[in-house]
Amino acid sequence: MLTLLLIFWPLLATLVFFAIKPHEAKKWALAASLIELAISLVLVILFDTEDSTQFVINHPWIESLGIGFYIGIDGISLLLVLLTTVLTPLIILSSFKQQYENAPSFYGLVLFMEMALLGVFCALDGFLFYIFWEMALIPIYFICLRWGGVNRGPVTLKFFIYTLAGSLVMLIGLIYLYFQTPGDHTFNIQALYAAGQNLTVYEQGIIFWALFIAFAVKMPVFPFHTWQPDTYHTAPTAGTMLLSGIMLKMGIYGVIRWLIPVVPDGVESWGTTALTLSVIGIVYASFLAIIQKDLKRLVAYSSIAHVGLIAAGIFTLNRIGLQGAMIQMVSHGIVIVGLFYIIDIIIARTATQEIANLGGIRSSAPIFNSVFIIILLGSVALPLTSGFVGEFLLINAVFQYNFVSGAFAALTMIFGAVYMLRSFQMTMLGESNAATKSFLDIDRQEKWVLYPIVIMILLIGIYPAPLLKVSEVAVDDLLSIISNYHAGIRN
Amino acid sequence: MNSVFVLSGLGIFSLLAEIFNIKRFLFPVVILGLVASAVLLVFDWNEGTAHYSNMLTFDNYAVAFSITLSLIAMLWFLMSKDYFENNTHITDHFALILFSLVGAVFMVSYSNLAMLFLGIEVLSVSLYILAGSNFKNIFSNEASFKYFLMGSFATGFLLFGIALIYGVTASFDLQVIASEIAAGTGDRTSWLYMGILMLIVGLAFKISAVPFHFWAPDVYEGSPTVVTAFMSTIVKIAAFAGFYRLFSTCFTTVYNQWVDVVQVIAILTLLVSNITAVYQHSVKRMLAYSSVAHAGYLLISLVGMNNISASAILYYVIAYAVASITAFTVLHNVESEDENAVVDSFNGLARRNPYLAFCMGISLLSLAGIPPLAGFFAKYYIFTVAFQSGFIGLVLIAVVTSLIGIYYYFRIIIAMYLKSTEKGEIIQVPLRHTIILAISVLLSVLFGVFPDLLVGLI
Amino acid sequence: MNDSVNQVVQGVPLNYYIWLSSALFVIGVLGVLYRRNAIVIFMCIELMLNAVNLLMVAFSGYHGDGAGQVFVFFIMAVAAAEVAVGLAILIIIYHNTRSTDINVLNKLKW
Amino acid sequence: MELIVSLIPLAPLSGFLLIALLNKKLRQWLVALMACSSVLFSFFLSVALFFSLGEDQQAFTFTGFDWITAGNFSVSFSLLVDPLSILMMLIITGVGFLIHVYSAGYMHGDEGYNRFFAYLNLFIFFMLILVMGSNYLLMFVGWEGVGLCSYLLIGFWFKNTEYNNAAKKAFIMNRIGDLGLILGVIMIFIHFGTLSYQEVFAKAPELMSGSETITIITILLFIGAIGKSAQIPLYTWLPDAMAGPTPVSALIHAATMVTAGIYMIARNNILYSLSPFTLDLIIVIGLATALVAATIAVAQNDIKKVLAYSTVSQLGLMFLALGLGAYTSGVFHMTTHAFFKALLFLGAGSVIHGMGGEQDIRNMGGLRKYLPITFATFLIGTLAISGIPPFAGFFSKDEILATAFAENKIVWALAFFASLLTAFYMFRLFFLTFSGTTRGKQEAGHHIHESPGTMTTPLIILAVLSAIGGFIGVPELLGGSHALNNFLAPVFEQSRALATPHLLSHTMELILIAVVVALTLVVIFLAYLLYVRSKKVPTPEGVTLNTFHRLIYNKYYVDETYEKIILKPLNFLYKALDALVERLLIDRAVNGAGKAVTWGGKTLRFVQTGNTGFYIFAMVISIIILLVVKTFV
Amino acid sequence: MTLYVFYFLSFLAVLSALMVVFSRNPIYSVLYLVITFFCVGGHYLILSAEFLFAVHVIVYAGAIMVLFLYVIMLLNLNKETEPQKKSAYKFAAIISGGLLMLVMVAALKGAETARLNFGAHEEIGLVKNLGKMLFNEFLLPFEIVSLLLLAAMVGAVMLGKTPLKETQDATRTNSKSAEQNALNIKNVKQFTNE
Repeated sequence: MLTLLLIFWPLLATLVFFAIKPHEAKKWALAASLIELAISLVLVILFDTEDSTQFVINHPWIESLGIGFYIGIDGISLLLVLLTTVLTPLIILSSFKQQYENAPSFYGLVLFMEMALLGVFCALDGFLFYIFWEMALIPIYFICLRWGGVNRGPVTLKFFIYTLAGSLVMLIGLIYLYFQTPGDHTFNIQALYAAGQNLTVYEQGIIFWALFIAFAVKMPVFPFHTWQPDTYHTAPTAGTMLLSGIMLKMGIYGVIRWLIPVVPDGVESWGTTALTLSVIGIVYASFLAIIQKDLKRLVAYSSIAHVGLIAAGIFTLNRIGLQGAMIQMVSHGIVIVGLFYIIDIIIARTATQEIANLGGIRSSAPIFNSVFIIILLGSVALPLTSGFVGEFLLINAVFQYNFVSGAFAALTMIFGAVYMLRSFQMTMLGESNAATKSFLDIDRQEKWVLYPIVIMILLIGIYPAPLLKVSEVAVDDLLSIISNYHAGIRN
Repeated sequence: MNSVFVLSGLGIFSLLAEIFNIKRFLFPVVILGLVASAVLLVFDWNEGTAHYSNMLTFDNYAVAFSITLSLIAMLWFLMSKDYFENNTHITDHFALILFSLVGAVFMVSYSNLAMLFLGIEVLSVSLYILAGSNFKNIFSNEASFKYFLMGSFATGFLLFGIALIYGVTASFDLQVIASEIAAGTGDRTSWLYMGILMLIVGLAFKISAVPFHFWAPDVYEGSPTVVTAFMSTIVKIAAFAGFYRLFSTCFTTVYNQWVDVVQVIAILTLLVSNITAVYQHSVKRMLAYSSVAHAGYLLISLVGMNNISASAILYYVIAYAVASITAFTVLHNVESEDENAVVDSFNGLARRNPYLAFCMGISLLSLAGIPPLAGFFAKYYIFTVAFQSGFIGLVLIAVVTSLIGIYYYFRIIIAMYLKSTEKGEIIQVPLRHTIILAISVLLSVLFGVFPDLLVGLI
Repeated sequence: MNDSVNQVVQGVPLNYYIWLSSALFVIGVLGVLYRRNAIVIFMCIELMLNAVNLLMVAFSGYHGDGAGQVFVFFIMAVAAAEVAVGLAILIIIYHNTRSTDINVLNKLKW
Repeated sequence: MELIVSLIPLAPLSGFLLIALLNKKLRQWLVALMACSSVLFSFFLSVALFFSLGEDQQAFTFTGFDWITAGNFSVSFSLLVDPLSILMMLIITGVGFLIHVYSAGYMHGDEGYNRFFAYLNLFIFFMLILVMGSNYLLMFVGWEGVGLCSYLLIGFWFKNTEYNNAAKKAFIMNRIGDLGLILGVIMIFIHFGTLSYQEVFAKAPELMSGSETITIITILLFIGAIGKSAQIPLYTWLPDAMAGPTPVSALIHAATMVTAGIYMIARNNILYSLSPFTLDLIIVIGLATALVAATIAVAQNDIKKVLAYSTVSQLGLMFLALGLGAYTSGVFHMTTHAFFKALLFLGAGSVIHGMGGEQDIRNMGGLRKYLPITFATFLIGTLAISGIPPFAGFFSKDEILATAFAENKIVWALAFFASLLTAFYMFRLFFLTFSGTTRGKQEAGHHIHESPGTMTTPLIILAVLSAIGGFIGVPELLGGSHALNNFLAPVFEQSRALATPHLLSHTMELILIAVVVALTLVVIFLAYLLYVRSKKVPTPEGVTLNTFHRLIYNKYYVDETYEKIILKPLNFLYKALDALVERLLIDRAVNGAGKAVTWGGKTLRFVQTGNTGFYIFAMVISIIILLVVKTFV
Repeated sequence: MTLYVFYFLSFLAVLSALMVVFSRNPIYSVLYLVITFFCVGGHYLILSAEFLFAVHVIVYAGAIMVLFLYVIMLLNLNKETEPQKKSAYKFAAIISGGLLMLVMVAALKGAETARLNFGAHEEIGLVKNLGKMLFNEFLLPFEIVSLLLLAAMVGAVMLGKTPLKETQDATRTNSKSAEQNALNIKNVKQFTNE
């Protein structure tokens, strides 16, 4: 029941927006998202870290087609649910400065998005998963289309069609699996696992790609990323945060929950390829990030690099790698939201996002500077920040998987430092210029966004054990599924 | 069955209304009558009785589609009332619409080729005139002329096909034909195949499938918007339901003979219509291509004919019709400002009238097949049908084309939500339309979220 | 068919009728393609319908079943109705365009 | 006990947190007080720890909490107390405290005063974590942390782009090293299944000596050391790092951080003893660095740059020692070096302070009468570094040379040459600075003044230490009982068991000492002749120099070379990727699809000609095709 | 003997059908079409569908053709006003027509032995039998036809009585009355059937 409330509370909350005055919308949205956060915290309290899937609801939905409303939460889901519910209030709060025209629909869309994302993370029925997956796309599309920046029409359309193309391929894959299920077919996740594992290696390879492309586009992994920098660039900051902070986790989550257990042999035969792509993406994206002239684009590419590392870590199918991926997902979400908010503040204050036109902000905004540094350190994975824990585990796993890939993946340490420090120096340090001379330090409302982020970054960096504990059982289950499968094959 | 009498009666009544000069009661009576016919149909549920020496059979298939037709027609009337009000021929129009509706009901419930033929003709003859009902407008004339000319040409093929089938089986009764064919047709087999091909041609024309679709874009564009709406909903449903009814009843035993032909037609329809629609300026024309495209999706379910395809078709046509009604209602309102609306006429609609824009957005999303709207599940259902029968390649093509579809549907969304316009004033929407839009949008969402309401009915 | 066997000599092969009506049908189609005058095209469509009628009657004779001939009634009625409507439309168009040339009616395109 | 151990790093941390959080509200003197006292506090604790360690010198671990646990990977936040770490703690906190005190005066009136002390405390904290951590990952934490602090402090005056670039360079070059280190750590985990020192060292001997694994591991770790301790090829950041305030140079870039590499290798002595190849590599690199840096130092005119290069060169010597397997000597030299190099830097700082920011020795001279205390202390430091008995540097350096001689004569010769160069450029520096008459602008002469007490006291204390500091390691030969050696014995016993050091006869050692000292004195005299007698002054900018001189004056053009062979190609690569792959390949492919569809739409719509005749024609044709296909195919 | 009749009628029908297509003057086309219809009617006779023959002649030759003639004369179309397609089109039309013919004949092969034995089923063509069938089995379609005709009439009337722009009244009334007549005739026919 609680899961149901968790998923659909934001939707209920959106009803409020038909009633209220536009200028009150933001407060209501914030309140709603905080309540959501409270709900998720209740979940966390009730969650039993020793048990696998909990808070299960399995109710027939489209019986004649074997589609059920089947949701539940295990450690992996819980972490992402928590990430979503924590970040959404921050994102909403971060948009308080913006005077969006037609604010109610804006915040309504944000909450709708939250609903869809939570649904994705909780769904245990293939069809349901797909529905939520697509539903997440609509609000973000409209957010970008309606409140985005220059040239948003074509950019957002490209984003929409491109991602949808990926997910339609996934849909075909799912339907294929659906028809492999015995008896009158069903989309139940366990049934799909069984169906996928019964396929021949060749079929599994095909299914692997059908599903993987959808996730790869969403993340995005190296050759599928072309939509992302433009979209991040044109989207309004709140939209960018939603996209980068939470939405791309959908892709990673998909790989963990809907790809690896479904086609173990597919992963066996193609995982290395995917891993290589991800590693290439790390280096490639870092390189491109170094020469970006625009702050948002720079962060966009950096995000590709980080996500590449996460993906690579997952495909090692190594307990360390998966745990690292989980913690890194959380960390990446927090850090990148922080970075984008920093950028948003800079843009709002100086009306420019060209790195070249900035500089010398530090001298007039010390607190802002310190916050920026900490978030930046989180991004370059300095020890005792959240970034380090995940990145170390991931590099460790990839290194175990393959020496060379590991070495290349680890390059992110260096290049990450290069582009991050470069951007930091060019924006914050040096003599202040016309644009940045009268740069006000952050005010209370901005502190309310940034301080929690900073605290979370440090906290997770210093004491990540609880988070790791949460996802432990789920990860073990996942790996045991695979090992059982291979054991079964051998016998 | 009784609903047929009700509908015909309504037609006659509207003619008499002219004479006895009770026009003002006409509209409410018609609405009530349509509701009544829907209700009466409900009583036929699970009866499956054959009427008039097995001319009509109101099995569940027929009932479901007839109810759909009646209700859609009701929405249509609500939508297009104002168009007829400023028109001297209101009664005639009503009569023709109702007659064609009767024809449509026959097309979904016939169990004898004669009834199919007459149903088509009743439907068409009325529509030839309605298409041209805007006499002054040369485009309207042209539309009706093209429709008539090509329509009767296609009828020729249809009849030739019927004749050949008759020659093979010595009967027009579907059951007899089916059993005859099942029993084997000996040395007359070549006639049978020829006849099936001719029937495919004639019916493909009616559902405007490529390469027999040429009339559709021109006629849709030229006809008055409300008539276009009627064509793209009622006619489409009836024609396809008839098509499917014929082939699923009679020609299942020779499935392999015609399936590849239909498959080719389906593929052509999907590709050509979707791609051509991308670069249309006139919204009506674009919707015309989109309706052609939807015919293509429906054909997929005909190709992969199996136990669930009927209900897939039912679901699809309902989802499609509801969305189309929404779209045409909005279009109708937009046109009240500038005739022959192009995509740019929608610029800034989100600011000028958010409600219209919202409804249009929903309907377009539904047409494009985005979850959780009905359009998505309809497509999904069709895909499953094809999958079950193993037409995966066809599904892939359909997926690609539906992506292309998004491209042109979203042109309007972008226009509404992104483009700015100098026209500041809010469009006035009559209450009737507000209600229709509300209903149809709700239906789109409802059926999308709870497909079980329709799935597995038949 | 027994009695048909002993009367074989004086019967006409059914194929002849099929060919004949096909011929007429095709000629109708040909006319539709060949001419530009709308009225003549209507006539050619009537020709096509007649071909169908002939085929129907032939078959009904062959099967010794009246349904075919009944069907022909319907076809005739429909043909008449169509012609009436069609010509009415044509006249409207003639009044608007002063022509019955189908090539004049190409405003709706692309 | 736990309390003490945990408090040692926590004290500076709390200092940092207090200063950082209350930044605005605190007065400068209060900040200075808090910072210094926190470090002093942990110094006392370290001393206490030193004595409490007792005779048996049992290593002792304090386990905090589990830090990262994932699958079979588990690292806890635990601190290790053994002689080596205690020694390091003492150095860090002790020297660190003195430099804190010094900074209180030096940084006086700087707008970033509070910030400065916050960073210093943070640095002390990370440095302590580095040396106290009981596992590799914790060491890595400190390792990166000090890197961060050095970044922050080098770029302390953030308005100056030069400094910022220097800071960035330092951080990134360190990161390159860190990459090696972390990979090494991961390999250790892969092969030992744990990251805690004791367990690794316990398992280490199982590995065959010189096996591939151990070699790779040690090399990777050594790469980390190269980065952090500024060895060839990653040393160029250290001279640039002089951009930071002088106390920073003294603390981070002379006394403590740069010696982290030494500590790390000493800590892993067992692993290194197991891989001879790596040891040879260390010897080569150490020696090369020592020579190169020394030669460069000879021709530098910036007082701090000279000291920087000398630091690099000294570090080279230490690595040489480690490479020779004489871990104690390396650590010993590190200790003494910490004293006298800190002293020298602080002296330089006081000079700069007195000269009002002037750093070019060509504009100095004759400062002894203005800055007597600085003069005296600086002299001691110079003697110490040149290895004149009985000053600290003598003992440590001699030990290294002796070992080198025992191992390999050529190595010894080169190392000896390097130390001679050291003596030469140090005294060059000394004479140019203090003797003779004041060069440079006249009005500069008036307000040259001795530094305040806060700065001179640390100088004096350090001078004393550099004078007597060597006595912790007096070899038996000179009637001492190498205290340090015994003290550190437990740490190195494993490796000592492996490597049997060649021992020299006492006479041989004595001869060596004599030769070394004598030649050193000669070199000093040479410097005297050059720069005091015939008041030679380095040529000012712009004057063409002879080839070799130009070469060393321009530091062998190393930076320029890096620029050419690494940075330029990389930049080209970025641009190429952006232009070719991103724009041309990927974007083009995706947008191309869309364009194709649009084109199709544009074209196909012309099929709809609007001509009924054509439509019917098309229908008939397609019917014909249908029939043909159905009937004949 | 009937075979020769068949040949004769078929030849004439095809010939006149072709003339319908190829004769330039619409009037001629109509007249040739009438001939064709009569030939078809002749076929009805030899197929012993006498009643159908009668209806055929009356409806087609009587009503529809008259209607055509009315319209043609009303719009006074003739050879001069007759639009001609480009010869290329014509050629293509002939080619495709020929192709269609070929394909259909080829596709409709089979049942060579099947022969129409005249006189076997004379009785089914009689009014009595057809009437029975029409009012028992095909009652509903029959009624629907009336609905159809009603729709057509309404439509035609609606189109006819629309106020037109610059045309002279005479033509309009004429055309209208023409349609009226046509419709009346057909209605009469249908009622006579009952």
